Parts: sequence; C-alpha cells; structure tokens
Amino acid sequence: MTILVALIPLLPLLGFIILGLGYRSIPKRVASILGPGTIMASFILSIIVLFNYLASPIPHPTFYHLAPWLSFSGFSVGFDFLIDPLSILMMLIITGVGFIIHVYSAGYMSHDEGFNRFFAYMNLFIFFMLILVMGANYAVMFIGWEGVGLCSYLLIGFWFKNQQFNNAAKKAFIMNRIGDLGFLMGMFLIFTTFRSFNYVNVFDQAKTMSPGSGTMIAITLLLFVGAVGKSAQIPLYTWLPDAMAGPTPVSALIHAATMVTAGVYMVARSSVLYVLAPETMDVIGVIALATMLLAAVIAIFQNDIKKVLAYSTISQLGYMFLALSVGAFTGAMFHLMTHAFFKALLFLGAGSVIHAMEGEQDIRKMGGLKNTLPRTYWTFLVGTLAIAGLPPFSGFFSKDEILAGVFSAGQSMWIIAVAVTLMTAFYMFRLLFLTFHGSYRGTGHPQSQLHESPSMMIIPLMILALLALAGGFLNIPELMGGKGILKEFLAPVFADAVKLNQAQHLLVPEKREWFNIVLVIFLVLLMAWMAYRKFGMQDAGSRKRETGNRNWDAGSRNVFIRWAENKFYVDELYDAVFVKPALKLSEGLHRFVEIRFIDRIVDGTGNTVIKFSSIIRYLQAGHVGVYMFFMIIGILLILFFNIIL
Amino acid sequence: MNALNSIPISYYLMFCSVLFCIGVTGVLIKRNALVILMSIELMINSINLLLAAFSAYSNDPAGQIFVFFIMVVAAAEVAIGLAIIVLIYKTTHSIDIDILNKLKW
Amino acid sequence: MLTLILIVLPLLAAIGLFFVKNERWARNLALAAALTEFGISIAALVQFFLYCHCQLLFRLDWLANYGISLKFGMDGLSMLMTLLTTFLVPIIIYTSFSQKIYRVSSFYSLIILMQAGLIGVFTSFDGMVFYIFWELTLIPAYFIAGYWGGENRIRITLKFFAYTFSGSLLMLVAIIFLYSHTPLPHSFDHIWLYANNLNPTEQLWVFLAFFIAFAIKVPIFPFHTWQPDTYVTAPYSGSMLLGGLMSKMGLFGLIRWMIPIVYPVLSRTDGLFIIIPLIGIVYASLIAIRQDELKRFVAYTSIAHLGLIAAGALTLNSQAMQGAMIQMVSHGINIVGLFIIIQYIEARTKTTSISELGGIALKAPRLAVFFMIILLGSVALPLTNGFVGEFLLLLGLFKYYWLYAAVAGLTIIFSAVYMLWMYQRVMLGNTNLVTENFTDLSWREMIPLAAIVVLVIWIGVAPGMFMHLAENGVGQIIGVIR
Amino acid sequence: MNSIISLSVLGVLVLFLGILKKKTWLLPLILVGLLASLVMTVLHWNLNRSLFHNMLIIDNSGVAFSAVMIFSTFLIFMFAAQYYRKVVRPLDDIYAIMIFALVGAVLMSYFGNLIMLFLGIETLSIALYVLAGSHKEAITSNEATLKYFLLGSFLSGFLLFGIALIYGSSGSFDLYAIHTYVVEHIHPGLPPMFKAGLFLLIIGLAFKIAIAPFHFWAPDVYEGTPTLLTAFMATVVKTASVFAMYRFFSIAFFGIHGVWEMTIAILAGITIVIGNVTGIYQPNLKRMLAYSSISHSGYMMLAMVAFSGRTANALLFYAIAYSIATIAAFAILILVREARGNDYFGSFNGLSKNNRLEAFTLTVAMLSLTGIPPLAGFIGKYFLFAAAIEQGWLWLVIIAIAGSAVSVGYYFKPIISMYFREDQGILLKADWPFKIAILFLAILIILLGILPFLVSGLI
Repeated sequence: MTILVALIPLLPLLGFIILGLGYRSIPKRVASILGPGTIMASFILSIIVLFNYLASPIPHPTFYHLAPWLSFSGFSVGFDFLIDPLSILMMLIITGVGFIIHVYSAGYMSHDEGFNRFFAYMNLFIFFMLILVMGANYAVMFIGWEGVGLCSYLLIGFWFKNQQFNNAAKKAFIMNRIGDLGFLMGMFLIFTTFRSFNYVNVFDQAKTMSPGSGTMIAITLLLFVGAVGKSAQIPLYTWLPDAMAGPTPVSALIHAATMVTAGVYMVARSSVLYVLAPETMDVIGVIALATMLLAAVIAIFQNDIKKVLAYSTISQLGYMFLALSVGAFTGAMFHLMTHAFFKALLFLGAGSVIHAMEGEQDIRKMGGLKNTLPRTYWTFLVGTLAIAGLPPFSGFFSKDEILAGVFSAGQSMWIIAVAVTLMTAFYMFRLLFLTFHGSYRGTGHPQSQLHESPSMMIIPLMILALLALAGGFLNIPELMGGKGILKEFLAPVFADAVKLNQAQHLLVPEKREWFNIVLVIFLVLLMAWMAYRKFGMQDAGSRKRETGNRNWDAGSRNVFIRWAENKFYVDELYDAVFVKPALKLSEGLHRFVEIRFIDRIVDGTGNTVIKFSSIIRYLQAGHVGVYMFFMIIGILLILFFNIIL
Repeated sequence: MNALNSIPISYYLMFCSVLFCIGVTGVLIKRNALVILMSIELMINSINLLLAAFSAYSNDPAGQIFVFFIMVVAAAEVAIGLAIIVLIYKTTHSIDIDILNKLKW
Repeated sequence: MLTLILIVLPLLAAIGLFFVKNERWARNLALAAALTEFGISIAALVQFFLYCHCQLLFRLDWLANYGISLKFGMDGLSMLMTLLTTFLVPIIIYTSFSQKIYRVSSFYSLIILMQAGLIGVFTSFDGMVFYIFWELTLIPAYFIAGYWGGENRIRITLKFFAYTFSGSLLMLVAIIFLYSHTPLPHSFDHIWLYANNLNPTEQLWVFLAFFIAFAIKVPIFPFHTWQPDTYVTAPYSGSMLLGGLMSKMGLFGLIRWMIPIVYPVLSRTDGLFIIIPLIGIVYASLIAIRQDELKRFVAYTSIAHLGLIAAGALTLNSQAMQGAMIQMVSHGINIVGLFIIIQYIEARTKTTSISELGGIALKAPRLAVFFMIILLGSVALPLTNGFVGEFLLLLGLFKYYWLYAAVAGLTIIFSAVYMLWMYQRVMLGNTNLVTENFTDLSWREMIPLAAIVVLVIWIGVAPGMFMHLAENGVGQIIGVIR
Repeated sequence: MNSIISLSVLGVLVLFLGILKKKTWLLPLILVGLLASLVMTVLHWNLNRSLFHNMLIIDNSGVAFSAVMIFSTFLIFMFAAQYYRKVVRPLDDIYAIMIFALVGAVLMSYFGNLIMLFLGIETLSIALYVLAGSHKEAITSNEATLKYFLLGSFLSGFLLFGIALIYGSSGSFDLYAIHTYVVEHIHPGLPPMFKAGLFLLIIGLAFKIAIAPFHFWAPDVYEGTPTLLTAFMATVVKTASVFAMYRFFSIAFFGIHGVWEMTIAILAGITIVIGNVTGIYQPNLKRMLAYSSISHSGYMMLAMVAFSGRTANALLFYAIAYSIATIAAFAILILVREARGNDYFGSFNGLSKNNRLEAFTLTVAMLSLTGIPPLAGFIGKYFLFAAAIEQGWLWLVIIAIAGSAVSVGYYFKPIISMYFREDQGILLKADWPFKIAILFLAILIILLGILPFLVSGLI
C-alpha cells in the first residue's frame, strides 16, 4: 500500500522529469499521452486508495512514513503522508479535475511550441499539490505549499516573451511568499509549542489546551496569513486576476480548482486549532465577507471574460472561508469540490470561446456565439446555473449548506452572503448573455469563420458539466431527505473540531430554512432576468451606442462605477505604498548610506593616515640644525620626566 | 692631591656640565661646520675632565685610562670630520651646514 | 594522517605548478591535483563515518616553548567545510579553462595554494596555526584578484587586503591575549583556549576583536564595503573563491573559534550582536533589488544570506547552528553556480549589466533551466539546498526571539523579489541586439553546472549525511558551551 | 674573541691585496675570510667566559648576535661585485673599512665594560662616516656623510657624558660592578646622577638604532649613502646597537625595569607611528626602506619593554628576519637602480614579467617585513607581540598592530608596481652568484617562517 500511496505523487513527478529532460526530443503526440496519462494513473490509484479506505472494517486514517528528511537529535521531520477522508477527497479532486484539464489542454495547447514544457509544468504542479494535501505534517505541507506557488509562477509566465505576463507571474509568487512567511512563522510557533510538526501530535496536544489562548490565536492567525496569500483573500488577492495571463487551462486548474483552495484545505485540516481560537474565526469571517463582497462588485464591472471568472473565484473562495469561520467545515469542503467542478468548467468553456475567437477575451466584442459554439454554450450554461446556485445543480446544494450554516451563526452575515450570491448570479448571467446571446459584435473574424473547438476539448467540458450537474447529489442535506454522504465521509476528520467548537448555533426551524432556500432561488432567478433584460439582446449595432454597456465604460459619470471598473485602484495603491518606496529605498540606501556613508568612513580612515603622513613628513626638514634641535628637545624631555619628576 | 680634594666633587660636576652645555649650545646655534666640530670637541673635553675628576676622587685609574681612549678616538673623529668638511667644501665651496638639504621629507 | 595529506598535497602541487611552463600541462595538472584532493577528502569522509567519528587527528609540536603545535583534525564542521572546498575548487578550475588567462601556471598554483590555506583553516585545532593559515589564504586571493582583475583593481584589491588584514591583526592580538589567559602551561590548543579564564570585560574585548575580524572576512554589515567592488573586479575564479569559500572562513571562525571561547558575552549582551547581521540582511537585500551589475548583485545577495547565517550562529541554538553549517555549504555551492552562469553570460554577450540583457531563455533553454534551479536554491524553495539551512536558521532564531525570526524571515520575501526580478530581466522577455545570437550551453559547459545542480537537489531532498556531519560539528560547540 | 682578531686580520689582508693590486682576489678572499670568522664565532658556542677582567664577555647571546652580523656582512658582500661592476679602481679601502666596521660591531656584541662599548661604537661609527661619504663625487653622498658625522659625534658626546655620570656614581665601568651598585642602591632609590647617566646612555644607543626622536639622520643618510653600504647600515649597525642596549638591560641595569621601561615604551610607540606613517608618503624604495627600518627598531623596542628571559631570543629572531628581508630588498634595489638609474616605484613596473626571481624575492621580503605568515617576519613579530601582551603592554601592542596595518600601505607599493602595473620592458642583468644569493635569501625567509624553531630555541 505504501508503494501505491507513494506512487500517487511520484507518477506526476516522473512525468515532469521525463517531459522536462526530453522537452525537445519528445514528440507532441507522446507528450499528450504522457502528460495526462500520469495524472490518470494517479487518479486511478487515488480511487484504489479510497476503496481501500472504505473497505477497511472500521475506516481509520493511515500514516505512511516514506523517508526521513530533516532529522537529527531532538528534531525529526520526514516525508510522511496521511491518508484520511480529507486528503482522499482532495486527491480525487486534484487528480480527477486535473486529468480532465490535462486532456483539454492537449487540445488547447496543440499549436503551442512550448507544448512539452507546458505538460511538464502541469505535472510538476499536480505533484506538489498532491504533496500538499497528502502530507502528514506541516513541513511536508509547506513543501507543496511553496511548490505549487512555484508552478503557478512558471505557468503564469508560461509565455515568457511577454514581460507583462512575467510581471504577473512574479507578482503572484511574491504575494504568495508574503503569505508563506506567515505560514512559516505559524509553523515555528507550532513547533515551539507542541515540539512537533505532525498533525496527529499537534492536534492531540492542542485538544487539551484551553480555547482562546494567546498562542493558539497567534498560530491560527499566522497560518491564516499563509491562506490569505495562497487563496487570494484581502489584502493579498490582487495577484489572482493578473494570474489570468497564463494559459486558460492553467487558470482552470491552478487558479480556480485546486491551488487557490489550498488555503481552505489548510484551515479545514487545522480545524482543531481554529475552533480553539474563536477570535481568529471571527477575523476569518470578516475577511471572507469583505473579500467576497469586493470581488463580486468588481466582477460585475469587468469586461474580460477571464477576469470576471477570476473575481468570481475570489468571491467563491470567500464563501468557503466564510463557511470555515462559522465552523461549517464540511460545507466548505463541499463547496470547494463543487466549485472545482463548475469553475473549471466555466474556465475551460471560456477557454474554448477564446480558442474560437483566436485570443479575443473582451466580452463586449463577443455575443451570439450560442449558434456557432453550441456545445460550449450548453456546458457553459450548466456551469453558470451551477455557480448561480439554482437547483438541482451542484452549486445550489453547496451554497445552500453554507448559507444555512451562516444563517444559524448570524443573520447579518447571512444577508451579506445572500447579497453576494445574487451579485454572483447577476454577473455570471451578464457574462453568459454578453458572450453567447445577442448578436455577434466581434471585430476580428466574421462569425461564419468561427468554429467549435475540437472534441478533445469538448469532451472534458461535457464531463465537467456532468459533474457540475450531479456533484451536488453527493451531499443532499437531511432537510431534503438526503443522507449527506460527504458529511458522513468527512465526519471523522472534523469530529474533534465539531466537538470542541464553542460557538453556539441557534437551532433554525425547518420552515425558516425552506423559506430561505426558496427566497434565495427566487431572487437569483430575478437577477438572471434582470441580466437578460440588460444584456440579453445586444445587437451589433448597439456596439456603437453602447459597447456592451456604455455607462459601465471607464470615464463614465458615475464615480463608484469608474472605481469598480478600475478594481478600486488597489493595485495602484499597493504600487504607491509598497513597490515604489521599496525601489526608492533601494536606490537611496545604495547611493547615500552605502557609498556616501559607510564606504566613505572606510576610505576616510585610509585617507586620514595618508594626510597625516603628508604632514608629519615635514618634520624631516633636511636641516641638520633642525634635527639636532629636535633631538635636544627629546633628550631634555626624557631627562625632565625621569630625573626631575 | 689634597689641593684637588679640597674642592668638592660637585663643583667639578657643575663646571663640566656647564662646559658641556656650552658645547651643546654652540652645536645648536652655529651653522658653520668647523665651529660645530669645535663645539663637539668642547663637549668631549668637558667629559674628559669630569672622568678625570671622578677617577681622582674614587682613586680608580680606570677613569683616567678611559680619558686616553676618548682622546684617541676624538682625534680620529676630528680627522674624519675635517676630511668630510674638506670634501663638502670641494663640492659646494662652503661649509655652511644649511646648504646641504637635498635629502629631506 | 589524511588530514595532513589534504593540506600538504596542494602545497606541493602549488609549488610544482609554479614551475610548469606548458599551459595545457599546467591546466590539466591543476585539475588533476584538485580532483585527487577531492578523492582524498571523500576517503577522509568514509574514514570519518567508519571510525566512530573520531577526529582524524594529527599532532606535532611546532614551537613547543610557545605552546604552538601543528594540530589538525576533522570534526563534522571541518569535514563539511573541507568537502565544500575540495568539491568547489575543481569546479572553479574547470570553469576557468574557458577564460582567457595569461601566466596560467602561476594562476593555478595560486588557486591550489589557496585551497591548501583554506583546508588548513578548516582543519587546524591550534589557534596560532589557524591564524597562520587564515593569513596564508589572503595572499593568493590578493594576487588572483589583483593580477588577473578588471579595472582599477589596484585600489580595490589593496583596500580589500588592508581591510581584511587589519581585521586579522585584531584577531591575532585577541588570540595571543587569550593564550596568556589560558591555564598553565599556556597553549594555543583549542581546548586550552576554550578553557580560558577571562573576566567579563576582557571577554567583551576579545569578543569584539574576533567579531570584527570575522565580520570583515564574511563580510557582515557594516564591514562589507570592500566586497562588492572586489567581486566585480576579480576574475571569475577569484570571485568564486572569495564568495564561495573565503566568506565561509569568517563564519567558520565565528562558530569554531569565537563562540566557544567568548559565548558568555553573547548571553550577557542578550542578542545585541544578532541585530547587526539582521540589519545587514534587510539592508543588503534592499540594495540588491536595484543593482544592475550582475556580480555586484550577487555580492549584495550574498551579504544578505551570510548575514542570516551569522545571525543564526550567534543564537547559540543547536538548530540554528546546524542550519548555519548546512547553509554555509549551500551558499557556497549556490554562489559559485551563479558566478559560473554569469561567466557564461558575459563570455557570450560581453556584458554583465542586467538592463542590457533579456530573452536569453529563448535562445538557451538549458542555461535557463540550470539558472532557475540554482536560483530556486538561493531563494530557499523547499526541496532545494537553500531551504534546509534557512528553515533551521529561522527556526532557531524564532526560538531565540520571534521578532528576530520575523525580520530575518523577510529574506524569504526579498530574495524572491530581487532574484525573480533579475531572472526576469536577464533571461525572460524578448531577445535584443545583445542576446539575439546567444548560443546555448555546450556539454563541456554543462558539466560543472550539472554537478552543482545535483548537490542543490541532493541537499534539498536528502540532507541526511550533511545533517549528520553538521550535528557532529554542533555537538562539539554545544558541548563546550554547556 | 677569535672572530675579532680574525676579522681585523682579514681587514689588513684586504688592504695588502689592495696594495698588491690583486683586484680579482679581493671578494673571494673576503667571503672566505668572513665564513672562516663566522665558523670561529660559532665555535665559541657554550663557552661562557669573560676575558681581560670582564672587558669582553663571551656568552651565547653575544656569539649568536655577532654571528648574525658577520653573516649579514657576508650576504652584503655577495652583492658587492654586482654593485661595483662599473668601478675600475680596486675597492680594497672600502671593503677593508666595512670589515673594520664589522669588527666594531662584533666588539659591541661582546663588551663587558663601558670602555669596550665606547670603542666598539666609535670603531663602527667612524668607519661608517667614511663609508657614507665613499661616493665622493655625489653631492647626496657628501650630505649624507656630513649629517651622519655631525649628528653621530654630537650624540656620542651625550653617550660619553652618560658613561661618565654612571662611572661617577657607581665608580666603575664594569657591567657587573654597575649591577651590584644598582642592586645595592635600588632601595631607597638610585641617585639622579646615575639615572641621568642611564638615560643618556640609552639615548646614545637609541640614536644608533634610530629610535624617534633620534631617528632623523636615518632617512637622509640612508638615501645618500651608496646602496650597498646602506644595507650594511640598516642591518649590522642596528643589530649591534640593539644588542648592546639589550646587554645593558640584561646585565648592568637588570632588575630596574621600573626606571626605564615606560620611557622606552613611549619612544617605541612614537617610533612605530612616525616610521610607518611617514613611510606611506615615500616615493622611492630606498627612502621607504629607511622608514621601514625606523619602524622596525620601534618593534624591537617592544621586546626590550617586555623584558624577560625570552627577550634575547625574540630580538635575535627579529634581527635575523629583519636583516635578511632588508638585505634582499636592497639587493633588488641595487639591480633596479643599475638598470633604471633611479629607485622610484615607477621603475619597478612590470618587473615580474622578465625577472620572476627578482620580483619573487622582493615580494617575499616585503611580505615578511609586513609580517604576513608564514614568513620569518611574522614569527618575529609574533614573538614580540606575545612577550609584550604577556607583560600587559596591550596599548603598545595595539599601536604596533595599527602600525603593521598601515605598513601595508607602503610595503605593497613595490609589489603592486612589479605585478599589477604594465611592463617597461627593461631587463635586469644579474650574474649567477647574485641570483643564487637572492634565491637563497627568499628561501631562507620562507624557511625561517615555517621552521622557526631552528633559531627560536637557541638562547
């Protein structure tokens, strides 16, 4: 079994090594088999691991020690894996969705000369992501944590000819690094407190500690800083929209389905610690709400198809953190899963559109594509309905669970959450309608030349659509007579956390719950209708009158809208507050402190000696008389001091 | 001998020191090489006298023997000195010590 | 005995090389000597592990009545440093083959001589002998940098020499002073020096003398100003020797000679002296961001990294010291790798100015890959050598005082900033006139980089052996302190 | 004793050869004679006796130092042929006078009586006055000899006065007698007259050693004197005078450090500072070496200050290290002067190209003088510093190392010129004994650095 478990991450690594070493020699055909193949293999292995887990009479988490890593007296960190429902779920999502996206990429990137490089990076990413979720201690998790950051860097800057992309990649890596520093500090604090990095030891000891202790709050907050960086929450979210510079499959896999959810996974993994720090939970809640609201608002005003999806990702991640903050860990994981499905679907759909439009990403220049790209359209529609949270699509169930949890925790939060849900519905439908309905407004090619993507790309779309449609049934709440399979499956992981959770939740009567659900559905539909009224029937002529929607153009009269379109100038703010001063400081230190001060002191000492020398040498006047005079003075002084005194 | 003893040694010491100092001053203030040479001779002779006095007082011949050594050496020194001064005069047509300060700093 | 051979062999080789007229012969002999040395050091390693980690000790009275004896040995720390030296020197020699060098024989004999000095420094267990070898390394370094150096090398190298020499003289006085305060009969043997009977004020003075001497050598802010110029003007082999090995001498001295002798000062001043390198980390990192000359850039980054090592070592904390030792090795490897890459770039483009380069990755994917891996090593990505050391160092600092760790941890962010930005401007983007016909690495050129990359990943993934050595080294030091 | 006689005889022989116009035999005879007397000197090893009622005391330290001086003279004569290549007239007079000067120096290393000291010093000095001026037509040489003569005789006046005062108070010229007097009068305290004598004596010797503020003659005289003889002055004279001073402190004034050590310490400090700092500014090697020799006499005073059983050893080693390094430097200087007319650092440019051996030797010499291990100079410095620190003269040692740090500034000038500056393409022509000699010197410097115990354990 150990071998099997070890193989799950190692196969993608192998793929990376082979593709990396032979990135020139290996033909594309082989690569397009090898790349997805390894992922497929580890997907199958993960399923085996899953059944192996379920098959055991009393399902229990298993601990695998593969190899020692940093180990010396009184300190030992090994390459240890922990196989429990949580990691299994993540493994399945990563390898499953990963595999689908790999297949899709084989089609999408087929014309790119960096084909092999692309798959090498993708495999490497899967490797690190698996390490991240399978690790049995924080150190191993950190390996994955930084590794996926690296891969995201490499893949965002995949087309490295373009310095804009490289900047985006660099930004992503650095912002992640900021988070990682927090994470690292958290790890250190964990080690100094619990003398171990292993989940098991840490949690077992943590359980005995009193809730709300300072160290616990510090630990959880520091870890959360890492999550903020990785999962693009306020204030470290600005890298994610820029990350759309990467190829669309990358956006789908890394910046929607898997990597960005690492933060959520980490918090869920450390649920025991978090429930012991209620204050931290509140902080997470606040940040989550702020993030999801901000992102949703910005999303409404974006015109780049991928940017819209990016912001929606940010706000969906906010959802997950909100769920975590109210202790609905299962809900968070559930939404993580469904989100992986439908957001991947949406991105790939967008990718298919962009592919068809030959790189055009501005939705104002699209429209009426549902006839030319029917399959893409239908799958995209499924995705939209899912994210909008309409039954029976997966998004409905996961969102409903979260909303229910939030409602029981506090009405005000619930209201904001619902508001965000509605915004989500609105901008998603806006996106849908502007892209596929109305009439074609493209500038590049006449609509007739556009063609549907190859089946290599469509089939993955369909599979994902299926998942987005059916994924929800995994966890139908008791309210609707479901058994909550996922809940039961994950129960052992969160058992302690649930037990320890202090936050008292008011019991919500079933009637009220049903009412909420119906209300939300109704409002969502309303939003869809509004979006349709506004954007549903834009024709080519209307581009002149209102490109997409005039009053949402930059320079329009409404200040708020202009701000929203410019993402509230947060990037500019960071640039002014952090980047520019840092560069100035660098200049200044070098020019003034380094050269004009420190080095000048060093040279100064030397020069002083030389100056002194040039003066003192005049004692050697060359006149015998003078010498005699000095000598006599010397003699007299010596005699004076020694005899008279 | 008694006549010599009737004068306390300190007088000799004073006298010789004064002589010595006169010599030193001469060396210091004069610029003429010859005069300086003579002043040095004066210094040395004051020392001779002092030594003679000491040896007389401590009834120890060594001092007076030493005086002879000094005289011999001084003679040699003067010989060399005069030769040098002649040499200088040949090259510079002067025996002023301040002319020669090519070597300095 | 092996230890003695390790020192004597290069000495003889250096003398022999000096008289070799034929250039090709000189080259190959030098390389052969260095490789033999490497082999011997491996043998020493094996012996080290076989025989219960005994210090392969060699002892011979030298100036008996002055308490000086030729005492050489190997504990874990010496072993690590010796391996680093014997591993890097062949690489340095090999990479220099592509350089245009006149007076080949003298050049290589100086390099080998320097190796002898380095190994002497790392293996001597007698204070005065340590000092002698310490100075012995300075002469070859000076001549290599000065004779084969770039523009206004005379001023820069003289500054380098005078600066470091003054520091060493301070150390000399400190050592002699210690000697006169060792229990009778006085001796320079490290055990005697450890067992000194200084009073607190004397300890402080000795500490300062040592600290300044080593800080200049490493260099630690604010004693670093000789270093960037020297790295820039020195030939690549010289910069590699300085950055990769000579800087380790300072840290080695810090760990082997300063800390066990005057550690009470550190505990008394309560981390005051850790702040200096900490400032250095932030300061140098910030400056590195805007450097345009690649060698100068590397110089500043290395000030930052070495500062972290020094800070960690000064915590007297076993994890941090372990990290320091591992990181000394890692930094040596990485910086040499970076210099090799810069050398290749300059050989092709005739420039080392970042702003003039760009798009090299398009033309030279192999170079790009090697560069990226070494770069990741120096930004301390997990599974590369940089991480192991930095992780332990920061952990140790954190244990000492969390704020120090937080400040030192900034290096994680800064290193990403300056390294990635540099990489982006040099390798990525589109090609320009300078780089448009940039040729990729040949196999010959890849050999040294491959060796380095292997180590980068080896130490990153399976640091077991190095950990073991470092642990032994730490054991020696901690044993004294306790 | 034998050596004194043999050397005197040698001198006379040389003069005879001069009369017989046997120019070619001169140098071989001298070298052989010097070697012979060196052997005779060494034969006196461990024969500790005093001659003529303590007029001469033959002990190991005296033997060692006189051996060193004879050896230095021998080395200097190795370079004589090269130096006087262009001169046609027989140089018997100059050589003879050099040997007589050496006799004086040897006398100084054996003296047991102030009379002998005085005779030694004067023999040495008077000979040197002549030698300094031996380059008759050169005005610089004249100036040098005049300055040296005036200052020398002036200061020897003070020396004599000191001797007289000591004699007056102690009633004897004999070192041991003076010591007994000192021991008796140490409590309640020595009379001022004696003290004055002591210090005047020290001053007289300090002038010969060139300790500030009595060093002024050194740079000018060194520069003006013919180079070969400068080498003689810088090594033999200094060694002899230093040892004479040591002999005073070790016999006559033994046990009264308190009286003189602070004075010497301060003088040493001043000397080190002036010597090193002024040295930096010097444009030519010869004058620079003068300042270097001044600073080194300062260093030697360190050993005096920290007086102990090991002082003789430390001084001996330092004297050897300093002498061979200086002689080597002067040897190269002779060559360069001959080839390029002057000895400004510029004329050393690119020397390492065509004259690797010469460049190497000069480099080794300079590094050794700077005190870089593992060269003889370092070991010498180490002995001094160790002694001084053990006796608690930390401030003096700090000044000393500051001085060494500064000295890098001028000792490296020739190295930089020879190696780092571009070539002028002038080739130095040296005959083979010369080459062998300098190679021997270079090896000796390194060897003494690596195997210091060859010398350090002697006395």
